[in-house]
Amino acid sequence: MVSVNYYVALSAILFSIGALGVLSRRNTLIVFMSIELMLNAANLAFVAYARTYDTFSGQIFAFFVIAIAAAEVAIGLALVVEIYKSRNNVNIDDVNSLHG
Amino acid sequence: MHLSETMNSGFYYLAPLLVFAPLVGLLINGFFGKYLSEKVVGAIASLASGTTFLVAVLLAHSTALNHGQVVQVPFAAWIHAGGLQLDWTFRVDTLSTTMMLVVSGVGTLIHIYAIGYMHEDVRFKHDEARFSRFFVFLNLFILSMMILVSGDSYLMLFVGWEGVGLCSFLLIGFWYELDLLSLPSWSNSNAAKKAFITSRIGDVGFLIAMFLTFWHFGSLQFDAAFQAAPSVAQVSPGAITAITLFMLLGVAGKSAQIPLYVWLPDAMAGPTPVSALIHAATMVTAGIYLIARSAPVYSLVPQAQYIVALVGAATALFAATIAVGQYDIKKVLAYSTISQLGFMVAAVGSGAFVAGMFHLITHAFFKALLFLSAGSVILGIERGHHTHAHHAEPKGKKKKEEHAEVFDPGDMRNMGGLRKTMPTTFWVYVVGTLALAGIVPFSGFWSKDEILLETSLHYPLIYWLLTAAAFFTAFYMGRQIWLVFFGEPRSDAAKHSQESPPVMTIPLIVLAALSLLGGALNLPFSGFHNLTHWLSSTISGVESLPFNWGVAGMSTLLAVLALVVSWFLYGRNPLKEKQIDPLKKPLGWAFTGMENKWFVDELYRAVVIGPYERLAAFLADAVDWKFWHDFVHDTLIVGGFNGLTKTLLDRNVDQRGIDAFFNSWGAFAEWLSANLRKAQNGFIRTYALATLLGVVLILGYLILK
Amino acid sequence: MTQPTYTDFYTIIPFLILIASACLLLVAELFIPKGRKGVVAFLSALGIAAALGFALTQIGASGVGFSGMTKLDGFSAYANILLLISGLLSIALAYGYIKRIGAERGEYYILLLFSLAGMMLMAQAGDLIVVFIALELLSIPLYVLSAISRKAKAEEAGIKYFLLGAFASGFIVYGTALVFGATGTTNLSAIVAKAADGANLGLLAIGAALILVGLGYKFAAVPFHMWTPDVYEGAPTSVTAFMAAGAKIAGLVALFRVFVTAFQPLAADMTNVFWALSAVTMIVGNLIAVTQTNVKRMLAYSAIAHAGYILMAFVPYGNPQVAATAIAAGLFHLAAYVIANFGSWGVVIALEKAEGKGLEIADYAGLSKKHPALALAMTVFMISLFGFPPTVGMVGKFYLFRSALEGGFPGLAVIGVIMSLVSAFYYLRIVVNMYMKDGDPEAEREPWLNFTIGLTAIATVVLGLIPQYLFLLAYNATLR
Amino acid sequence: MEFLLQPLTLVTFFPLLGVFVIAFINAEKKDAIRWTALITALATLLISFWAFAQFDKTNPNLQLEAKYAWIRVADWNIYYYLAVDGLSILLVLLTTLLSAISILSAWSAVQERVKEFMIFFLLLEVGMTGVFLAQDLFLFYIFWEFTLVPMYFIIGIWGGPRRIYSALKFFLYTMAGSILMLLAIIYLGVQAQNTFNVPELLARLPQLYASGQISPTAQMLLFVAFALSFAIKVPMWPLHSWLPDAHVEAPTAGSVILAGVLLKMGTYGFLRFNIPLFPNATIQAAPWMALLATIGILYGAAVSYAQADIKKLVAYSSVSHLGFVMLGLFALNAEGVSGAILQMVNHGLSTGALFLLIGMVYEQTHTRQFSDYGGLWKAMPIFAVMMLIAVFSSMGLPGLNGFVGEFTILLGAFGSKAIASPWYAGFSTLGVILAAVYLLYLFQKMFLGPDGKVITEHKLKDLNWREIVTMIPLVVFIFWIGLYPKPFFDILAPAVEKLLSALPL
Repeated sequence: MVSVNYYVALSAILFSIGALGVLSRRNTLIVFMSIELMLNAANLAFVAYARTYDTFSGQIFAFFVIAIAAAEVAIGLALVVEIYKSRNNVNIDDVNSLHG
Repeated sequence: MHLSETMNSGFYYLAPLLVFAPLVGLLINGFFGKYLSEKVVGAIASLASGTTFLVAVLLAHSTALNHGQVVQVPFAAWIHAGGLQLDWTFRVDTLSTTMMLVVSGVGTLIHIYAIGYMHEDVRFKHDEARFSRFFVFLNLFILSMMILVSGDSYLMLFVGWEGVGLCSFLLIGFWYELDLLSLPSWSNSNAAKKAFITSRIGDVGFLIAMFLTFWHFGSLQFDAAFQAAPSVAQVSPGAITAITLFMLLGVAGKSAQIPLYVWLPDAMAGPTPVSALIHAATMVTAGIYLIARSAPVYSLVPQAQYIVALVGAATALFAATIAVGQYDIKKVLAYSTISQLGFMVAAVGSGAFVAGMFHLITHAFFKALLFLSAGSVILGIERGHHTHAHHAEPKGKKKKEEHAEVFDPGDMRNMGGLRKTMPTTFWVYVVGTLALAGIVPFSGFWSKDEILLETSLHYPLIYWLLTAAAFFTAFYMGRQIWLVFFGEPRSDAAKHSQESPPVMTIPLIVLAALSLLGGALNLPFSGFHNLTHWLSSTISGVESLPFNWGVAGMSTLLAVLALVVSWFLYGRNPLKEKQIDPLKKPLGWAFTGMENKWFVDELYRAVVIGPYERLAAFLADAVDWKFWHDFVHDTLIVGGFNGLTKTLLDRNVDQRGIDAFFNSWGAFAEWLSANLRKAQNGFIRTYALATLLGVVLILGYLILK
Repeated sequence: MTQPTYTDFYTIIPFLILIASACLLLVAELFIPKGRKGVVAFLSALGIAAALGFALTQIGASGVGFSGMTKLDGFSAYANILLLISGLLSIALAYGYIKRIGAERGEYYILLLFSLAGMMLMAQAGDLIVVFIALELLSIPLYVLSAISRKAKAEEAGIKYFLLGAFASGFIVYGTALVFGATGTTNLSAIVAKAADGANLGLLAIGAALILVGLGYKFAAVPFHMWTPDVYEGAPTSVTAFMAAGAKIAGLVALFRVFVTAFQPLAADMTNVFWALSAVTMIVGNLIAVTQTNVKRMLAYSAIAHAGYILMAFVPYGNPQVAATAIAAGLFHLAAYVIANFGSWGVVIALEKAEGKGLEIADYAGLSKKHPALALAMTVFMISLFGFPPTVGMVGKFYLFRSALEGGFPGLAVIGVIMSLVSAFYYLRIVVNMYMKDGDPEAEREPWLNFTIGLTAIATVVLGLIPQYLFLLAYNATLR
Repeated sequence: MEFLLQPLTLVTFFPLLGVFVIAFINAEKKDAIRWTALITALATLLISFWAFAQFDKTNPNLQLEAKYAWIRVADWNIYYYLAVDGLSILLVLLTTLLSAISILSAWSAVQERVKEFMIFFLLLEVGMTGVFLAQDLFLFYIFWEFTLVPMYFIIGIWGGPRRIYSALKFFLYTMAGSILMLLAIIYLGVQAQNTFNVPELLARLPQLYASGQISPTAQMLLFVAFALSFAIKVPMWPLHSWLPDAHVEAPTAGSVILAGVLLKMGTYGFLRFNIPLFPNATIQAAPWMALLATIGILYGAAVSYAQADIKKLVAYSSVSHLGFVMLGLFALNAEGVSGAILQMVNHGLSTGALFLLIGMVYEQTHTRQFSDYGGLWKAMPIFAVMMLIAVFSSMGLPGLNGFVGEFTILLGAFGSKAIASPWYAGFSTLGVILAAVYLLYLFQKMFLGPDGKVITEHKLKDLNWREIVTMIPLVVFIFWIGLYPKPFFDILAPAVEKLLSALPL
């Protein structure tokens, strides 16, 4: 059986990739995806730990996360569409009229 | 206590009237003076002062009946704080009643004189509304002086002490908008200020002396303090020396001794009755009274006494030399006053308390006489100037800019020959001069002789200094007589001068009589030592010396010699108009020094006043405003703060700023920011970066701790 | 697993009422004609009032519901009451304002109800799962609300808030995963038990830290605060007011709940973290606020600073002797902050004109002459936020400093007082403009708005003079 | 709830009634507002007399207590606790008196926004009275800070050209000091088993000091924290930088209250809190405080002299005068402390009078530069006499109030065991000269000498009846305290003795 540590390490790497993705990508959609990646990294960790502890709660959490992520995406895409309608692009660096 | 019995047997219960009579007078004149005629105002004020004199007489009478016993008349509670328990209590003893009599007696005469003097003075100076104010101040002065002499504690004495200082200030600055002394603007008000501040320097000495007295003797009440003094002297003689010397500083301030005498000549800016009353007869002698009062303390420290005597003697000689070189009639008298005060201080310093007091009394008579006569002279000149100028220039004597030269009615060089136009004044002036010069049998002779005699027994140096001063005294008085009354008039004003009205001349005559006969108070022949006997119940251990022909002969000889010399110089060939003083040539630079008061004022200005003004300006402008206010507050605190917030804000907004911020976080952050820069990051990502940075820091701490 | 009983539901009755009203209104809203959407506001308010009524009855009650998923105790009661009052005030502020800016939609109030429900659930969470769900329930409607006026700035605010919020959610989720990994449970009470029983404390600490990051984002602690000024500025002001109060309460009460209940064993380390967080938050918030010229941004930074102050009380949470007072102080000051917050945003709304004019501090010049009551109220709020007598803000700060000192953190308290001093600059700047400069400001006069401003102003002063009952409530609200 | 009707509560909060009434008067009806404010202030003054009538002069303890458990939750004990003793009763009377006088002085000087002015003024009175009466540190702090707010507005709205800067500076300086005091208060309360009640603290602290729970260092730090707050208020050198700004810019009534009462709050704080609460630290600090006081006396006097602005001169003179008060306080003997308390009152009267008078002439001339003045005596004789009294009172002329205070202070400090050196008092005595220097300069430049610009350019009127009435109470007290201070000392004496007997000297 593969040690849980490998899963956790993988999830940590995925999480980091996601986090750095948020920092480095300019396309709003890709930023979304990076965030999804972070959430899914967490899910991976949850599932892995759930197996270690032999409980369901980890998996349940993962389901909740998936469901909520979907809701978030729905809202997020709506916002992106609004932004696109008004600015004709989805570059988050252009969303900077508010500052200071 | 025996007090109540004694009080019943005399007029002691009247003691508070000493203060309240002038108070009533000044209140009436202060509030209603402008509705009253000049005569009424003057009468009220004189009446107030006269009442005081009457009370003083009654008190003296009671004291005499009680064989000089000290009586304290409590009036009201005063300061009760911790160990300091002082009350308003009047002290009636021989010393204080002596002073009361002198002050209120001379004071009343001067009040009467001033009715006449001020009547004209306010008209010459074009402000008749000020007449009543003058008498308010004059009554206030009598009031303060009475507190001074009747106080039963150092502190009460000090109240009067400063109170007379206030009156002095107000009266010197009476013609505050004019410049009666010299040309510079503000000179009268400057003189007033100078008088007050200089005395205040002395007052600091007095205050410190009082602190020392309180903490060493346990009380500021005279009896309690004197009782404690001998035992303290055993334990800490230094403290007593310090008390006496600090007190001397106070005396120097009030009685115009070296080094604080400089205010008195300037004080002549006040109306002449003021000069007579305050700056000759009474206030300035307060210092002598103080030392006489503190005799039990001074007697404990001979070294300090010697210093006192030395200061007095030095002042006597120094001021006398200056008097020789003065042209203003009042200034001569002012320096003469300083000199005579020096005599008194030297006397009380030498332990000759009675001699000092004696001279104080006679001096009050003849110096008041001289000043009032001088005032009469000045008014006479003013009258002459007025009648003369009335035809020449119809209006505006005061408007300086219209006159190239202001006429100075007090300048002796403008006088001459006045004995013809002002005979009464002339004769009383002569009496005063002879008394001051110390010619037998005028009062000054007896008192001065007693001082010289006492000092000759103890301190030869002091004796010689005083003798020299006595010579100069006679000389400058002779010079004055010749310059003012003899020769030909040196100005139109002098030519048209007129004698003063009786309201002025009668007090002069009274004073002249006193100057002539005042010596009878304490003739140095056995059976006649009246004053000594009288004061001995207050000042213990005073001795009455027999007459000494040697000392008396010496001083008389010198005085006569001086008068003769002055005649040679000024009487034989009277001064002409615009002629230089004949002394100038033979004395050279010395006379220049005398003329210019030995440059002491200039010295003080250079050494004390100037530096203080510069220091104050430096502290105010550079230290307080530029440093504390502008630099520390505005620049450092406010500016630094603004800079900090701006920087923080910039970094929040400005991308390069935030990069720079990260740069300082080490290699990792550098790498991070470099990559971020490469990626052309925008704001949202900056925010995310910040979040991540927080995460990294927190996790870093938790992991690496 | 047992079937849920009435007791389970009782614990979250106010929450349920809100959800139910929201769902009903969602349907009912369809039948309300455009232009009369104000009715929805009243209905929502009615729902909140009902919930508030129940919440008030729950003072003193305690219980655990759904196998420890939800909790009812004094703490949750306090938070619920505070949140529900915030909800009412938010509706009162929004009622006229969103009409004015042309954003009047029925959804506005419904979203607000949902968000409010989420906030309340945060306070009642007994399990990290509930924390996460509640967090999202409160956040997602807020993302929408931020952008609801569909103006460029509002959209920008919405997307910023959303992206960064989701980013932060990621941390919470991952942190929860690690906590789960360390202890095998997500139940708060169980975590403590496991932690004492040989769990991987290092992992637990990292998990806790990540959760802190997520929550810190919600209540705007530095350095997770950067969205705050932009979103506060861009969002419609009524939303900002709601967000500034509700999200901050929710984030902080969740923090209190989670850390005091679950992460007590980590207190030694976390205390230092909180120390630094509190200090940095106070410093940065106050310093940057000084140079703001826009009132909304200034208030945003002020809100950040206040998160720092409240965190200060929380620093000694691990010290059992102090924890109770510490949390009480935090809760008390939250109330103080919320009241002044609504009042001040109310004044901002009153002065805000179409097209975002009237939001500069300079626009407040001369207010005291034109609208003395408004200026006076704003002064009261500024003074309260500043922590000056005779307002409730002063009492609150006093408690906060006391807790920091009692917990043994004088250094932090000193930073706190110094930063209070700094805050005088920007709070007083508004006062200076209102009273000491001349200008011609115009203010909207809407009855509900005026009512809100007046009510909060009076409450600010009255609670400052008679803080006894509020403090009793806060004190009983502590987690024990 | 009976505490609401007790005299001290009424004294403190009665002005609120006036505020309430004024709030409902139309802002245009200026005279109605003025009269309401004046009547309120006078009524408060009467109430304070009524309270004073019930005050037992022989009792050294706190009296007329109005006590109510204000905040009582678990380990919190905060009292609404007002009480008065010999240390504070005079200051309360001074406050109510000066408030009424200031309102009268603002009659014609304040024409803009009269309603707000009077409201702020009455609020200020509430705060000031409260400061002198509060016996619970928390309550004290509330009043202490609260006074800043109305004063801030009074300077900021009705002040001179740099009013906003000055108001902010005033606010921040005072605040900067008091925040540290806040921390010290809390620390003290927490250490002393959660009480902020001063008598209780005094009962518990000795034990805490003895047991070492509050170490000597901690005691010193607490002392410093309190002292900093009070020293800024006093202001002691070198923390005085806010004072000239605030004074110069404040309207007349504001200056009067600022000098007359607000500064006293600082010295009163030392007296009421620093000395009894931290006895050992007090004794340790006494020479240092004396040093600062001495520097302040001389520095303030020197700086005053070099001012070109009349008001600024008087402002700096406060630095000097309050140096005397501080010197007296830290003499820690009956003479010094009694003198210092009396001098607080004296300074309020004489500097208050100076500011009032300057304000009166400023109303006509609109200049405060010495160079514009000169020869005013002739044009305004009554004014001149009033100014003369004020100037000499300030200078400490015997027979007027200033002397009694200064003398006892210097006397006390000279022989003080705590200061342990006569040099401080000795040098401070030089301040007497310097005071004469700058005050006579003031008098001379305004009233003496040739006619100044203000006379040639304005048609100056002498004081009117209202202005004379404003001045009369001050003049009466100036003479009364100067000539017959015994009643005042009698009020102080028992409380001062009690205060000092607790010190380990």
